[in-house]
Order: sequence, then structure tokens, then C-alpha cells
Amino acid sequence: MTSPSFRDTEFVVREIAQTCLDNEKQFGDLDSVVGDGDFGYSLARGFEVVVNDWDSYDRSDIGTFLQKIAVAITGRIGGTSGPIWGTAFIRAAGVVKGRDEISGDDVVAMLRSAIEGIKARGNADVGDKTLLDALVPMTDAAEQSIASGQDAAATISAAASAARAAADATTSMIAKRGRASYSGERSIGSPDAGAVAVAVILERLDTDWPNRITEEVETP
Amino acid sequence: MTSPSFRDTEFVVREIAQTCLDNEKQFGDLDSVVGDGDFGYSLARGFEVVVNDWDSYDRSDIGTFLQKIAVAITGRIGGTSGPIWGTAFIRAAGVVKGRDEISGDDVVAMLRSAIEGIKARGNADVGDKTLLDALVPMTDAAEQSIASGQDAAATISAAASAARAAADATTSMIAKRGRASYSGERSIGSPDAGAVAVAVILERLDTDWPNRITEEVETP
Amino acid sequence: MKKFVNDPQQYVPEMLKGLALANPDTLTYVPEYNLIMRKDAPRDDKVSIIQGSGSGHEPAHVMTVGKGMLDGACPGDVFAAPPMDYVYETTKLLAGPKGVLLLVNNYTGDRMAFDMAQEMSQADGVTVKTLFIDDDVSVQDSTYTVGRRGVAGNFFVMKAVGAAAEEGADLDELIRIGEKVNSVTRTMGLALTACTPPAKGSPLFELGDDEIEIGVGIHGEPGRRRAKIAPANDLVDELLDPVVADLPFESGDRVALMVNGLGGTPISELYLVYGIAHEKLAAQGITVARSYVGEYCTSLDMAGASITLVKLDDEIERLLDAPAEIGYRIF
Amino acid sequence: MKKFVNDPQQYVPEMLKGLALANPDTLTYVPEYNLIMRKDAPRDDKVSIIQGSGSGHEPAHVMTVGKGMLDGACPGDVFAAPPMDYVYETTKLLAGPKGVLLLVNNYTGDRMAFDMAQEMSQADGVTVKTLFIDDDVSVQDSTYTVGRRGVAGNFFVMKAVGAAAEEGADLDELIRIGEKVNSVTRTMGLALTACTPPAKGSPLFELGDDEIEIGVGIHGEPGRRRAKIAPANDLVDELLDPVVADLPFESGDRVALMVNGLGGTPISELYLVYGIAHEKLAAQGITVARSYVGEYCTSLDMAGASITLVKLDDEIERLLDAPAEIGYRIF
Ligand SMILES: Nc1ncnc2c1ncn2[C@@H]1O[C@H](COP(=O)(O)OP(=O)(O)O)[C@@H](O)[C@H]1O
Ligand SMILES: Nc1ncnc2c1ncn2[C@@H]1O[C@H](COP(=O)(O)OP(=O)(O)O)[C@@H](O)[C@H]1O
Ligand SMILES: [Mg+2]
Ligand SMILES: [Mg+2]
Ligand SMILES: [Mg+2]
Ligand SMILES: [Mg+2]
Repeated sequence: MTSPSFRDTEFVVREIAQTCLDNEKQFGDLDSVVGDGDFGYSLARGFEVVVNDWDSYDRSDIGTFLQKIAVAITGRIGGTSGPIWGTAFIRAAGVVKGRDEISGDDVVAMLRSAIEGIKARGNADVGDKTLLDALVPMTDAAEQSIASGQDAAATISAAASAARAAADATTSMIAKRGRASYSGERSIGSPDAGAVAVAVILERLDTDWPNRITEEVETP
Repeated sequence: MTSPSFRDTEFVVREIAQTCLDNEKQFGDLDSVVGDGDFGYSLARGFEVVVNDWDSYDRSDIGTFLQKIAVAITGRIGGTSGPIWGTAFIRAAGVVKGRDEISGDDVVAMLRSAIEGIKARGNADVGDKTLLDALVPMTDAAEQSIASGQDAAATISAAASAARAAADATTSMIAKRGRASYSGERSIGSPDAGAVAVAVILERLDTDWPNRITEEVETP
Repeated sequence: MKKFVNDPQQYVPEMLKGLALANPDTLTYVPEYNLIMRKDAPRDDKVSIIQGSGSGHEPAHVMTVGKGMLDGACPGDVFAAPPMDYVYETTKLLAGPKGVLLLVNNYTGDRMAFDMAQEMSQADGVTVKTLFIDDDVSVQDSTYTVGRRGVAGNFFVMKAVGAAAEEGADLDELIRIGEKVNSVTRTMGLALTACTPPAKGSPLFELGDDEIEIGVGIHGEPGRRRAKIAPANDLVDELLDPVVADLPFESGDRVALMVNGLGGTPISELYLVYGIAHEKLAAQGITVARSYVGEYCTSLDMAGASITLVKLDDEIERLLDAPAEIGYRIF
Repeated sequence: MKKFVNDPQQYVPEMLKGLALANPDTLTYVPEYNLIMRKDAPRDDKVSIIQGSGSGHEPAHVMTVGKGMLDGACPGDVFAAPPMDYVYETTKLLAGPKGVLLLVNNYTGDRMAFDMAQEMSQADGVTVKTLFIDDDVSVQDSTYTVGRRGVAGNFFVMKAVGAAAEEGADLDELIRIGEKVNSVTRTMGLALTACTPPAKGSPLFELGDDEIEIGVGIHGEPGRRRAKIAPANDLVDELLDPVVADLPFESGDRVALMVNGLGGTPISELYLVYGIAHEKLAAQGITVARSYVGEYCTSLDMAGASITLVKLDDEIERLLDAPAEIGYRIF
């Protein structure tokens, strides 16, 4: 018996995983412009494990579930993305430890905590041309939307638009972190792979959200 | 003071050398179809030495001169062509040892001796798709032409035509000697590089023969 | 893509399996963590030395596991730092009483994985220290704060600490030695062609028929600039000048000179480059006392080369000279 | 063409100069004959061993001059047997009281140069014998009379006679050992790409993006047939099956297995190939007792590999196991 929030959480994680599997090539190609081309591969190999072992993760509570996802990711994703995405999930999990229901404000708190974790882990900040440059504006948009009383669907739409705009805006930035930073000025002209990934995930979430299963289904 | 025969010999050697220098790329390309592509390079490096050291060769007599050429070739040409062409020059030299004047019959004898040398050195015969397949028909044609009383110019023309026809005819042959033989049936369809080289040399000789300097020129 | 590969996802595991099968007496393969380790590790009388890095740089580092070099290497996938777990588990497996030294080329992903693993194994009571290697002069420190990359110069740190560990040096001593070697080691590379990661299946970047990439990274990251192909003499200048100017190396110095192939360049060209570099250094009064020509740290099938200089002192020279036994390259 | 080269005509001399500069204590370079020789050769107590061949196969053979291997190598230009003079002069230079052994891969050009040089130096009173190596199973004897080519299997003959010579074996004994090793050695290669000789400046043959050449020679001579690229498992079958069938190798045999890179294939792929081959042999009851993975006999920058098997007996195994010191590949 899972709660509605738990089902929504599962839905979101599953959407993230599936987006990374479906976009392996695109994400890799983006990373090969000024990076080393493994971003798509790394995420896909990690979220593949998440999908394959989906039913096995401890679902005592939302925090525990997200922590198990984090462990799976950390165990399989290498490169910069393993620690970055693993840290994000661990931090988000910490915010809702032992909880079965979460509010919109909780979601914002989870995102903020994930962002702080990424910043600390990567010694990076907004403006360095990383996924933070999509994640932070997107979280800002979500927070505003919730504060102004919008529902989840509207909030996700707002976040998706913000993420896309922000990801596109990384094109003109110069990379100051990660492998792309070695090419200096040459990193200008193409968007950051991590930021684009955030946008693509949010857009998919926006599309699929209305079709998610909101009632618990008894598996026969 | 050199004799007319000596000057003709020098002319012929010089023509051979120059043809090999001018056709380095063509000869190499021919050898790369089913060989290893170094035929042009090998000949060019050897005959380059001949041209560069041209004045230094002992000209006591025609035989000695040709032997020095042979030594120069053997010292610089590697691959199969070094021993083959070196042997040809040594054998030709042997026929006219100590001589200052040579007849058309002598030339035929020189060619026959060179051919025997090549056959022995390469354990090859007519029909194996080597330069012998141009050299032998060309020598036959020259012999016939001389026997029927033609002059040198006409004899060279006849020899050149015979060499070209014979070189072209190697296209349909299967290589039984040299590196080309490893590709078996695949050697069919392209002419033998060595045979083509013989034809190209003879054709050039045919063109240039009328313009050779027949009188000794005093170098000032 | 034309490569000897079955499933691109199995590229690294199948290579590691081959390496283990070729060295049954000396190496153990632990598939769970892409780990190649010495059969006799961990030992009570020496610090265990571990390197991670991404794959695709072979022989670095899985093929330099052996006496006098590494105790273990747990690479990630091609060009990806290992997942933190691999490093953590490897560290625990190789932890002995004298502790563990982690060698890390200075890249964001590697730093993070090794930092996390170090924290976690320290929490488990293991004594662990980390050495960062950053010898690549093509990346200018000033513009960024991630700092220089670790490339082929890693070999010299590994060799020196490997030899010292074999002699029984403790962890602090290895850190001292490693930092010293790193501080006098400089590398610069250039690519003649891009490399093709098996999982990508196509070249990582496009280079024209007459173009080269100067200051290229060993992961196919583009370099500082693109240039036209030039005679070897000029290419050696492109590599050697920034290296010499950086430390700087000076007249009277004794150095080790490494000409490292990036994977697709034949050894004949590397010796040709070596000869030119050796003579250019001699002309500047710099003596090459030790020479290294071959493949040490590659980038899959990339054609190209890097030049590394190490300023020698008696201690470094002695450690580089010490014997080492590795599975790779048997004669 | 993108290569580290100044003047293509100086490609070989500049490589040899680099090799000599990198090994000042052990090697002497004699530019007149493209000769790389041991500093201590000829010695009174051992037969001198000389290999010629064309260049472009490095490390074969200039980089395998050293204790326990060759006393001298005098290669020709790229893919061209050395001019007869080089062999003759080298033979005279290295002639000692125990005589000279010439190792010759079985190609027309090489045979002729070495035959002539042997005759001439014998006339000078030098004791010389010649060993021909012909391990390549891709060439079927029946169709031609030039016989099989000598390729990477040459390494095993060289290593065995090199070790025996070091122990003081006389010329006849070396011939016996060399012929025995050659008689139990078989090789098959395939190319994924063509190679580009510096003097030609373009690939020696055209291969489609999905085409491979099976049974290719080490001089870029086309092989027996062209095929489509396939998974590594299938490519290993293409190499291993004809080798095993030829001797034939049988269940119960102990073998040395060499996976030799042709120049452009990274070592990671070679180990992957090795692992597959090792397991396929094991499945047939053939035990791999010694393994060799790397570049031994290349074809410039050609991507591809060959597999060599040697049927071992106690004598061969002991000689392969003996120490050797060569300038190439330093760790
Ligand atoms: N220091 C950092 N902090 C946060 N995110 C980073 C950092 N460096 C890179 N990234 C993000 O990671 C992405 C690249 O991930 P990945 O390809 O896994 O890394 P790697 O460079 O190790 O191959 C970049 O597009 C960027 O969004
Ligand atoms: N056994 C042989 N006897 C005579 N000529 C030969 C023999 N083998 C090859 N040739 C000739 O030599 C030519 C190739 O010469 P070259 O390229 O120098 O030889 P290699 O095969 O050693 O590279 C062939 O085109 C052929 O005409
Ligand atoms: Mg990446
Ligand atoms: Mg040839
Ligand atoms: Mg990476
Ligand atoms: Mg040749």
C-alpha cells in the first residue's frame, strides 16, 4: 500500500530513468562537442540498473526509496555524473527521510538540498555552465508557481519552460567546470549536456504527468 | 674520349634512370594494387644515386661502366628490384667486358644474358607475371628487327611496341612470383608493375633516341 | 566503426578478462569493480597503491599492475571515472596495515569519486591518502579553477611511488615523493586524428585531412587550438616548447624524456619524434638521462603523441631505475 | 597523410637515429647500412644473429636488438628488403669466430638479398647460415611456389635462437632450434584498415567503412579475401581456425599464444581478442602456457591483428622463458 505521494515519487524517478535511457545518444553527442562523449552512456548504464531492479528497492518510506536509488546510481554511474547525480538523490532523500506524504514545498526543499549537494560536490555554482544552470532556474520557477497556488501540473509546466530556456542559455556561456572547461572559449556555442538533460527530463515529465496512474493498482 | 657506342650506352642508361625518376609515383601505384607499393620508390632511390654520381663512374670501357652502375643500384635499391635490376646490369656488363664498341647483336646478347640472370636470381620464367614478361618479348622483337637489317631507331621502336603489348598482356595473368602472388586470383585484372616499367622505359627511349647527342661534346 | 569488439558495453570487462587470462600467476580480476589487482596484495610490508581513471588509456593503468608499480586498478568505463563504489570497495580490499595510496589524475569526476571513497573508507578505519597528478601544460590554470589535467606524466609518479613502496616507504613518504615527482613533470600532447569510443561508434570530433588538434586531452576533449599538419620538426616544437617553458627546464638540467603514443601512431614515428626532441633539448643544454618511447597513456585509437619531461634528481632517478614487473609487453 | 614525418625519404634514418639516441649505452647506429647493432657485438663466445626485413614493422626488428635477441638489424626502406650491400656489410661487421646466423622472413626480395650477401661473405671466409621463417597460413602453398610469408611468428624463432646463442650454442644448433620453432609456428592476420607508407602518402589499398581484409600481409599486400566487419568473436574465429587447423594444433597441446597488433589497433582491443582466443583454445583442450599480447610485427599504422600459435615442448618453453634485454619499451 503506497501513498499518492509515493506513487508520484516513483513516477518521477521512473520518468527520469526512462528519459536517460531514451536519450543516451543525444546526451552523448552533446557531451562530445567539447567534452568526452560519455555523459549519455554513463547515465544510461546507471538508470538501466534502476529500471531493471525497480521492484527490489526498499519502499519503507519515500526517503529510503530515494536513498536506494542513490546507491544504485553511485554504484554504476562513473565520470562526473555518478557523484553529482548520486549526491542529488541522497540529499533529496535526506529531506524526506521516514516520510510517506510530501507537499509541493517539500519538493522545493528537496531540490534546494540537491542543488546545495551538487554545488558542494562539484565545487561549482550557477554560471559555470553545468546542469546547475538549468536546475536552479527550474527550481526557482517551481517555487514561484507553488507559492502562487498553482497545482502540480502547472508547476511542472512552469519548471519545464524555465529549464529549457536556461539550458538554451548555456550555449553562450564559457565552461568553468568539468571537462568542457579545458577547451576554454571553444566551449561557447554549444549548450551544456547536463543542463540540456535537465530540460529534456522536465519536458517529458510535463508531457506525461497527466497520464500517470494516480490510484494504486493491485498487481494480480 | 668516348666512342659512339659508349655515348649510346650512356644515353640509354641515363634514359632508364630518368624514366624511373619521373615515374616514381606511377610505378608505386601499380605496385600497390596487389603488391606493397614500394616499386617506384625503390627504383627512384637507386637511379637517383646513378644520376647524382653520374660523372664519377669509371668509364675505362663499356663493361666497367655498366658494372659500376650495377654496384650503385645494388647498394641502394632494396626489395626485389635491387637484386633483379642489379643482376641484369651485371650480366649485361659481363657480355661487353673491356669493350669500347658494341653492335646490335651485342645488345641482344646483353639482353639475353640479363634475362638469364633475372630468371636465375628470381627463380622465375616467362608467364609468371613479372618484368620478364615484357623483357623477353621486347628482346625477341629487337633481335628480329636487327636480323632483318633495321637500324637502331627502328629496332627500338619495334622493341617498344612489343614491350607495351606484352606489358598490357600481363593484366590477364595470375602472378606466380613476388608479393603479388600472395593475392592469387586477385592479381588478375591489373598489369605487372615491373613489366609496365620496361614498356615505359622503352617508349621513352623510342621518343628520345633521335634527339640524342651523337657527337662527343667537349665540356668547356 | 571497425574494431575488435563484441558488445560495446562489454568492451572493458572483456579486455580485463583477457588481461587476467594472460597473467594467471600474477593478477586477479574482480569483475564487480573492474578491478585488476596483484595476486599478492595487500601485503603487510608495503603501502597498497591504487589507480582508477577511465578506461581507454591502456596500458594505463590496468596493465601497469605488478611488482614495483600498482597494486590495483579499478577503471571506469571508457573515458569515465570509476563509480565511487569501485574505488571504495577496491580500497577496502587492498587495505593493509601500512595503508592505501590513491593515485588520481586531476579530473572532476575522478576527484569526486576518490574523495568520496577516501572519506568512506577512512570512516571504516582504513588509512588512505590521495595524490593528484596534473602534468598537462596545455590547460592554463589562470582561466579556470579546475586546474590542470593529469596525463602521461602520471607514469612517473606511479613508477616512483611504486618503487618506494616496494622498499617499504610509509604513506607520508610516498606522498612526499609523489608530490615531488608531480611538481617537476610536464606534458603536452597533440592529436592527428580523433578517437572512436566503442559505445559511441564514431569519432569523438571531426578533424580535416590536414588538421591537427594541439593540446588535446586524453579523452578526446578538444585541445587549445586547431592547426595544419606540419613537418615533424615543427610538431615537436609545438610539444616541446610549452613543456620546457613551463617548469621551466633549463640548461644544465638532467631530464627523463617520454614520447608517448596516443594509440594509433606507430612506434616508428614515436622514435622519430624522440630523436628530434632529444637533439632539440641537447641544443638547449638539457641532458636526456632517461628515455621512454612507446605507449604509456593512450586515448583509444587516436593518432598523435605527447611529450613529457621530468626534471631528475638522484632520488627520482634511482626510483625510476628500480625494477618493475608488469604483465604488459612480454619479450 | 597526417604523420610525424619530415622528409619521407628520411623516415627510416630519422627513426633509427631516435632509437640510437634513446639507447646510447647499448646500441650503435651505422647510418650507411641502416644498421642498429649491439655495442658489444660481435662477441667471441656467441654466434651473431642478424635480421634484415623492410622497415615499417617496428618493433621488428631494429627494436629487438639486444641481449638474448638480435645482434644487429639492417632494414631496408619501408616495406622493402634491404639492399644486398647492407646485409653483406652488416654480416662482415658482425662476423665473429662462431659465425653469423641470418634470419630471413620468406619474401622474394629478402631471400635474394640475403642469398647474395651470404654467398659474398662466405667468399670472404665468414661462416654464415640462414634461417627462413614462413609462418603465415593465409598463403596457400599449393597455388604458388614462392611459399608462405614470414610474419609475426618470426618473433619466436628470434627469441629462441637468441636465447640459445646467448648460452653459447653453435651455428648448427641454432639452425636446428630455429627450424624446429618455425615448423611449429603458425600465424594468420586480418586488417581493419589499410596502412599509409610515408613515401606514398595515401593508404595502400581502399577498404570500405564496413570492410576488412582477411589474410592480409604485413606489407599491405591484399589478403585472400575481403569480408564485412563482424563481432570480435567471429573475427577471432577467422584468425584462429585456420591457424589451429594448419599444423594442426590438437587437444592436449601446450602452446604460446600471441595476439599481435598491426600498428593502429589499441592494446585494449588486443587483450579483448586475447581473452576470446584463450577461451576458444581452452574449449578445444589446448592449453595456453605462454601469452604475448602487444605489438611485435606491425604494418605501419594499419589497424588489425594477427594471431600466432607455437606448439611448445620443454626446450622451446625454456628458451622463450630466458631473459632478454632490449631497448624497446621501458618501464
Ligand atoms: N564540477 C561540476 N559540478 C557540477 N556539475 C558538473 C561539474 N562538471 C561537470 N558537470 C556536469 O556534468 C556534465 C558532464 O558529465 P560527464 O560526461 O559524466 O562528466 P565527465 O566530464 O567526467 O565525462 C556536464 O555537462 C555538466 O553539466
Ligand atoms: N621472382 C621474381 N623474379 C623476377 N622478377 C620479379 C620477381 N618477383 C617480382 N618481380 C618483379 O618485381 C616487381 C616488384 O618489385 P618490388 O616492388 O621491388 O618488389 P617487392 O615485392 O619486394 O616489393 C614486380 O612487379 C615484378 O615485375
Ligand atoms: Mg563526459
Ligand atoms: Mg613492391
Ligand atoms: Mg568522462
Ligand atoms: Mg617491397
